Amino acid sequence: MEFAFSDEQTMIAETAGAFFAENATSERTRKAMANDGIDRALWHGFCQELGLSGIGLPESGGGAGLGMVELAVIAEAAGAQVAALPMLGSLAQAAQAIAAGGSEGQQAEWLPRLISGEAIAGYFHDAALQADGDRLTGGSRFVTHGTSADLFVVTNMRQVWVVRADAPGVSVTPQTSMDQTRPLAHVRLDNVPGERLPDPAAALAAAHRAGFITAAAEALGGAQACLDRTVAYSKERIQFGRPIGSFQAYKHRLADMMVEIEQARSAVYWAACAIDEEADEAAMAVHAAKSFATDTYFRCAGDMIQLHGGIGFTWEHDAHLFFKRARSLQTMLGSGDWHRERIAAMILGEAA
Amino acid sequence: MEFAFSDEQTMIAETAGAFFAENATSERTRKAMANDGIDRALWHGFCQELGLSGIGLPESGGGAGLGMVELAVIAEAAGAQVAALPMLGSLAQAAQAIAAGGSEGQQAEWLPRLISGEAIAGYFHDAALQADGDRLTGGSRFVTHGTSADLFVVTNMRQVWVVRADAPGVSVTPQTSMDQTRPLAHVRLDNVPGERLPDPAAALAAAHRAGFITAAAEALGGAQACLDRTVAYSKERIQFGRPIGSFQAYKHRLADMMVEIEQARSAVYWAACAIDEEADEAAMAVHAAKSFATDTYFRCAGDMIQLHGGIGFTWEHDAHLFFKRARSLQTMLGSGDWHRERIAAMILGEAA
Amino acid sequence: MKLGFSPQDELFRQECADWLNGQMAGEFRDIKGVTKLTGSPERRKEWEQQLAAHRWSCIGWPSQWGGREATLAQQVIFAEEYARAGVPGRVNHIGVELAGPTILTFGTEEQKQRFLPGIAAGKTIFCQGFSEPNAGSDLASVRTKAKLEGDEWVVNGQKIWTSLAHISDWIFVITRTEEGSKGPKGLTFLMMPIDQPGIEIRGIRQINGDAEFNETFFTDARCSADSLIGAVGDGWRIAMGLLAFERGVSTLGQQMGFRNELDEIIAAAKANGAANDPLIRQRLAKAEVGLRLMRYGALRMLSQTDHSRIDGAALTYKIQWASWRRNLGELAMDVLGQGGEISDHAEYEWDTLPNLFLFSRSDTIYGGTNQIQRNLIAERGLGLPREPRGTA
Amino acid sequence: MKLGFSPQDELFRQECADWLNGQMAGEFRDIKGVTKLTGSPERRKEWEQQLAAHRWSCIGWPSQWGGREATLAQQVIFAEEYARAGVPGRVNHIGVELAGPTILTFGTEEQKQRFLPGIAAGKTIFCQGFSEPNAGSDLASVRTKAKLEGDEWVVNGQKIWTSLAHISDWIFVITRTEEGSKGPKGLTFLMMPIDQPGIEIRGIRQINGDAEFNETFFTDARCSADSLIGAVGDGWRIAMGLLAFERGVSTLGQQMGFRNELDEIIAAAKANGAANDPLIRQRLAKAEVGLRLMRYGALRMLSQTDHSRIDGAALTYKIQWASWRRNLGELAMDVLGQGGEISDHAEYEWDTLPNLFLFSRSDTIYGGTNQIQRNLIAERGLGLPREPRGTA
Repeated sequence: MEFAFSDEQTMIAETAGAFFAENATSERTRKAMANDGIDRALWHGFCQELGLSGIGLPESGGGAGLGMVELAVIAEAAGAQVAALPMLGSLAQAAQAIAAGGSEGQQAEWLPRLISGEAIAGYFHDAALQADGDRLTGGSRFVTHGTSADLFVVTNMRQVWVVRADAPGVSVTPQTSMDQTRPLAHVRLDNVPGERLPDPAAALAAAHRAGFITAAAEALGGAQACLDRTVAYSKERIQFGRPIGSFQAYKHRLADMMVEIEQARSAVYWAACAIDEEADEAAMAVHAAKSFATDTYFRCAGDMIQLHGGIGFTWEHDAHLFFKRARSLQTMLGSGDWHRERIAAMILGEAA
Repeated sequence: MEFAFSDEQTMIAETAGAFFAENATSERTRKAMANDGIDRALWHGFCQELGLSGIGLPESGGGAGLGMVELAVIAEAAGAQVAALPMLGSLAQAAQAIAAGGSEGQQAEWLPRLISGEAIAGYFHDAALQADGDRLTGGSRFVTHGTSADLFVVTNMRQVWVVRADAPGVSVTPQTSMDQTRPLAHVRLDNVPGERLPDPAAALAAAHRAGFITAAAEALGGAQACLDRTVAYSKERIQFGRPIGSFQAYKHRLADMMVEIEQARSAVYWAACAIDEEADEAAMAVHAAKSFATDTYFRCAGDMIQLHGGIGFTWEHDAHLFFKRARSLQTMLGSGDWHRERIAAMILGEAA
Repeated sequence: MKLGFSPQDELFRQECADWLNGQMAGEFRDIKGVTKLTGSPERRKEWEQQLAAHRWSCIGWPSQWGGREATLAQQVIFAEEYARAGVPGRVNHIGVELAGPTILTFGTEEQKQRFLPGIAAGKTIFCQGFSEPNAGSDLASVRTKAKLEGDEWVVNGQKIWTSLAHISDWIFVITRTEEGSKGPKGLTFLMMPIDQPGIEIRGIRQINGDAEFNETFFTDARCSADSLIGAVGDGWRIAMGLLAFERGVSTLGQQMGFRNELDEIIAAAKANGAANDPLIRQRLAKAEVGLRLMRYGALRMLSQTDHSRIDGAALTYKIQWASWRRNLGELAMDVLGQGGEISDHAEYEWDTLPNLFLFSRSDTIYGGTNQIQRNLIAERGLGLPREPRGTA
Repeated sequence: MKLGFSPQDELFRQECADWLNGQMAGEFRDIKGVTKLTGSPERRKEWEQQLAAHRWSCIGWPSQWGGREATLAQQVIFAEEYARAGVPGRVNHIGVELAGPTILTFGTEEQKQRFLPGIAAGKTIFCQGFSEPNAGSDLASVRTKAKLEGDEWVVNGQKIWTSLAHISDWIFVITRTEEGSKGPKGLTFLMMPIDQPGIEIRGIRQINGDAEFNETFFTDARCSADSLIGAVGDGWRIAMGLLAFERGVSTLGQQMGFRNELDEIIAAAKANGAANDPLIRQRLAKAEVGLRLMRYGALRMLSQTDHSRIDGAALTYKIQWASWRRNLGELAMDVLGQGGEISDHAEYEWDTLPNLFLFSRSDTIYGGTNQIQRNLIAERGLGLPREPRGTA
């Protein structure tokens, strides 16, 4: 029992932190926002130069092994810079699903390309998806980075398929999205051939847990960045002849942010660690992490705007990037209320 | 349209305020707490010397006429001192029910005695009450000032009866109650003769609306007292070489209390006025007033303890009297969630 | 205490509603339901003039200046019917509600004649130059300078958050006229024409993609010597007087806009089933109650005999509505679900509810942040010690 | 990063559980489940001695002084099993968790020999004399005076909130030993025997009707000259060191008490149907999550290599648990409904959940109010400017 980073984990955190701080600059992110929400050079650097994209994926598929803790470390660093990357959909959801539930052939075909960043995958579920054999009709309005995807991992929550984006009957419409760093696309499938994964239960479990962990860890990184940037601003900004950080009400609000963030940190690494150790409480922990960390992020991003005053709600300032990312993380993959309802059912001993 | 006190209303407020401030002292209230939760001298003064007990009750029954606004004014003043009086059960609930739904004979028999304070009534509902003709079997654990009652007004939410406390089959057990200024009794009826009120719908409506208004107004007065006393303390108490009221976080918390209290004030008088004017929105307003004002009171009483520091949670200090009264007001007559659910049904246009 | 309206008032309500609905069904139907302050500016200037042509532009003003000397009840009614009819907000809000009353109260006869007819007629659109980049919440640290040169004031400096400056004709500005003065002393309140070479306006794009606010730069900008309200050095007093007008009847009109927003949320919740969620129901009820309490709070303020008196309760109004509306924005998004994060527009533009969510983050900041409001409430409303100014 | 326990640890867990459950089913079954700190004081002193007799009294201490030099994991396990078995809280908590470690860290060899065996044996019960009536949250403004007279310290003044002083044997006190000194300078940390004519203890009745806290009056109270820890004038440093021990393993035991409280609420909600209310379900889930995060937060703190380092995260712990528990009290009452406001006892005494509701109002106050905690977090954790002291 040792709830602290190992040396290797610390090293990964430092590497990823430095990489994103240096490269995922506001200027580059804004450029990506004006296009498809992906900073290609960043994605290339992340996947190929640093090779961080394979973390949490099996070495047999070209991954780096390791687990959810290391994945969380990376997502936290990316989130701190609101990096414009398809990490969530392509790696945490699609690649995890294929790695856990795909055949050897499917893994060999897709994992190396997803890990190298050469291919990008979208992931979506459509509970009303019609499957005529493996020909699929349905779709989703909420496919992150969907316009950039080469393939989609699609599920009706019972089966899971891989669908090629260039297959006939696939149409992808970009949508004006509140969070432009991870735009949503409307993907429609009209009698499109899908390739079924042999172990859908494993695929879904892997995509869910890695999705929750990635969202939660990104939120943690984002929330901490909101606090750090606001603290820095509060020491510089003078109002009424004093640094605003000397006003007690301001200080206390920053303190409250920190109290929440430290809990979010415990939540994220508890959940990641519990998954890696296959502990029973992992089932509860992922719901706790997703809901707590994203709520914390939203609160901290809102506070960041408030505590910056007028400049905080301008387009020019980065606060709105955090704020919109926080909102989208809260909503996607189940609302906080939904996750807490799952937890309530567990502690009340009700059948899941 | 003029949403301010008339001269007469101002006069009543001043009279009642002065009366309670002078007489409903902490010392006297604590004495009453050690007995049945009624300061008899205060009750006598209130009913007989000031004659405030008839307000909101018809002149034909010995009341003073006037309406819910004036009743609220008085309840607010009593609440500000956590006065130990059976006003809620005996006047706002029982007497209102008899006045609105009783026969002329019942009114003549009971109202003058209730208004003079000579008799005290308890009020309770028991949805499972068994009525064999007018012989009643059932009870309630939550009868305010029940041990002091000479009669009970009892309802199963369809019919309403008057039951004499000395009738055979009535048993009343005092209970150790969190709020000792308005202790609860367990009243049991075992085949007890009741006297039915001829217009139960009118009786219930009157008891409910006056009960909600009284609870809300009491809460308003209590909340304001919590703020006033804490502001006074904050100007005297020195910590770290400064009056604690000079600390911005402390100031802001007091400001937040005031923001809530001013809304509670609007709620109470909106509801009271809407009832008096028989406005359609009265139906919503009473739920808003009861839930908002009692939530405000609880929050302010909690803040009062917190902002007094250590002394705030001692028995010796009055803060706990406010706190316990606030809690009991929140719970009785329907929780805040229950009242808000009624409001939701109204605004969503669902059948009541 | 009396909440109901008299039969005459109800007749007046009918008159307002008829006229406004007629306009919104007729000549001005193209602007019905526009909620963004920046939408259709030219048509909305025409609408200001249409209001004026029918003497609905400033009904609370004296008749001499184009008003109707409307009673409080009538002003309440007009504000309510205005919003109920789906009429967009007044682009000359600042002229009618702030500049006009300030000139009426503090201006000279000559100034009244010079400014009031244009404001009343909807031809002089005003904006407000109070905040500065380094004095967001701190009006007393204004640095924009004005100097009397001959028969003109010459102004240099910068204002920020000048809402609608880009479509306005005049701006009132707080300037520092006494060299070396500090804090609230040495300030002067000037009215300046915007269309001049010395004034440059740059839009500030906001979180919602829109640009209602501006930066306004003054470089040897000029106005005539008699454009000051009150005396030289009187600026702080005039500004404080003006801010008190913000808590006037216009708050009720603002609330009717909120009513429309909440109604849209309720409709969305019924349509998509969110109304069945007990958690959403609680929040809808809280929002409804909060809105009602704002209305009755405003009526309590306005029912005070002396309307100019800033009493404690009135101090609580800004933080109340701002916090309420910020929460409303969050509720709106939770009702809409993930679909609320998608816009049907090709550009980064948002319909009413998502826009409410984004824009409302500024409500708790502009016009005095929630933090400043709490200071005011504690210090002026509760008599607690003032925050010390620093010397940095 | 590793959360699981090793097989050896699990064996140790079994050993702890077996012994504790055996005690609670056997000789000490009469105190099983007592949650109030003031309940059955004599029996609980005997329980302290029973723990000591089986070397469970201070397992984290060096073996030389009666401990087991238990690893972090073992201490975590013992704390968890202790609470799980329904064993009441330690009446010598202050001795074992605060006084002992302080003496171990800052005391002389002679002092260790004088005090540690008694504490370890459960025979020397300690209480803490820090707060004063006029210095509730402001330790630096202590006024209680101590003067060396011959070979004795003579102490005059008053302490307050001395939890369990009425059943304690010793008290450690922060005193002002330098005449005219101010703030953290000139303070000295003394250990004093309570049973002497110069010390008078008066219980303070609390909101829940109970009296855990006391006022302690010192009138020429005495202790030997060698009863100071550290040097004269070193009191502030020692006190700060002591407070850091508060964030030790004992927090995990405290949390297991919280676990029992939450479990009782969950059981009540299932029994009375409150568990079907979606609003209650959300709050139960939040409480559960909050408790888990406290546990993992504590494990993060304890897993730092240098346990004495007060890092930022550790600063957040007090406000976190105190606020959580206050909310838990409100949840408990909302689950119980109006019935929670009635006690089965004839006197003003409350069962676990209503008592939790009442007593938890003090959690956010004693040991540093939430306001003080936020100052500490902002100033020490985030490096923001310190609140200025006044001169009043």
